[in-house]
Amino acid sequence: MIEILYFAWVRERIGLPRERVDTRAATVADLVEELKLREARYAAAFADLSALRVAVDQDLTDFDAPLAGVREVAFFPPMTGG
Amino acid sequence: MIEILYFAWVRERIGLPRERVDTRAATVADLVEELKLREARYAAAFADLSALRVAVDQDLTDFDAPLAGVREVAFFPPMTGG
Amino acid sequence: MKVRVQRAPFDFAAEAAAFGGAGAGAVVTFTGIVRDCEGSLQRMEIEHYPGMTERALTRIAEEASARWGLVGGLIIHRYGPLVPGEAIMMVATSAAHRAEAFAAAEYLMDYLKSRAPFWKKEIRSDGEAWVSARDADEQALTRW
Amino acid sequence: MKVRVQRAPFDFAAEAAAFGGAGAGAVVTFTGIVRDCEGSLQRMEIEHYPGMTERALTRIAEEASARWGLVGGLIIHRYGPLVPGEAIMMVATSAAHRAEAFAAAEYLMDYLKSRAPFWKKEIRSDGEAWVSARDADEQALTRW
Repeated sequence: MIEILYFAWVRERIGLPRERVDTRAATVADLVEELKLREARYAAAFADLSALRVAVDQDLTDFDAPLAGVREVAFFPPMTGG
Repeated sequence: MIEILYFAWVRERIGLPRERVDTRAATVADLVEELKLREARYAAAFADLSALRVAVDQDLTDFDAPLAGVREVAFFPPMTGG
Repeated sequence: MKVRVQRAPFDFAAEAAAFGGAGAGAVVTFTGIVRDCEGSLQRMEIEHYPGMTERALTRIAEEASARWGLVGGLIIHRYGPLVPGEAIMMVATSAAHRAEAFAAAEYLMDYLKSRAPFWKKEIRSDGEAWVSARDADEQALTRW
Repeated sequence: MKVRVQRAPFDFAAEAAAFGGAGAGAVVTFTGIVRDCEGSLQRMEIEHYPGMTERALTRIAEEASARWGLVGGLIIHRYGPLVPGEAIMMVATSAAHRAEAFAAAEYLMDYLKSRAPFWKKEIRSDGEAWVSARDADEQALTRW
């Protein structure tokens, strides 16, 4: 089981802030493909990966990051702090 | 008559903060030559012009600045504000 | 180096006074304030990623502290609703000399802008929109 | 842009609070503090050139304000005797964005260091000496 978190417009588009999924996806990109197959709102949120960032266990990483042993994956747009 | 001001170690070396001089020097450099002829303490203070800065009527300038119409000339070491 | 992520407003002057500069020769502070350029901003909502935010800010702070030999450092960043004129965040850095204090403060700001998980949404009288990341902010990281 | 040259101490926090940031998105402050690196500094004496000091600071301030389109600016510089830990001077700048506020504050500091008529003398337990200008400070001006 992996906890998936969504922030900002990704959260709004998917319609929930977090969910637990049972997945055997090997990488973040594989997980994204699984999610896109679920429903149109997922496909819409993940349509353009260049507009998204991903963190695995609270560290920024790339979409080809492996998911073995991972507890938490978060998807969000580029950050706008400061 | 020109008012001459001295600051920091130039003031200490010459031994006074300001004085009025009657001069017909055409430039700051000419004025310095006149002053150096006065007494050893002036010659000591002006021995190395590269260690000095000059302001004419409260604007930083060079030693070849003309003195025509000038009211105030100040000599001091490089500034150390901030 | 202290890092605080909070919903409540902070008092910049009081924070600056408490930060002090003991042992340092130079103190630099930066404060970011909600601006209403078009006169239609009702409020700004800042969302963040609890847990990761503190982790990211602490990492950025430690990096700056080590790189410039800081005497002290502080990051405060708010989340939740803010109105125009309110302070969003502040950083403070102290070091022996001004070059280090300035560089560290700019580094903190550059990384905080693009690498700390905060997202700003503007709620205007004519609608709401997430603030887009600026290319210039991402570009700014290349100088470090 | 406000310029103040004074013998009296100033309260950095109160000045920062009064400076505010109305209409700006970014506020940067810098404070310079008397340091005692060797543990022998009794006090620092700052001499200045009344008249020229205000003139030079005002010129530097106007230059920075025009160049970076500042919303506000402040320079406070003390003269006379100061003890270790006391604030010597401060600058504050406010602008729409952080790049302008930081650049203007650094510009003010670089020019103020080498172009405003202040001289520092250190009075130590083992003697006194005028602080020498640093080549790095003169060199810093070339970046503008």
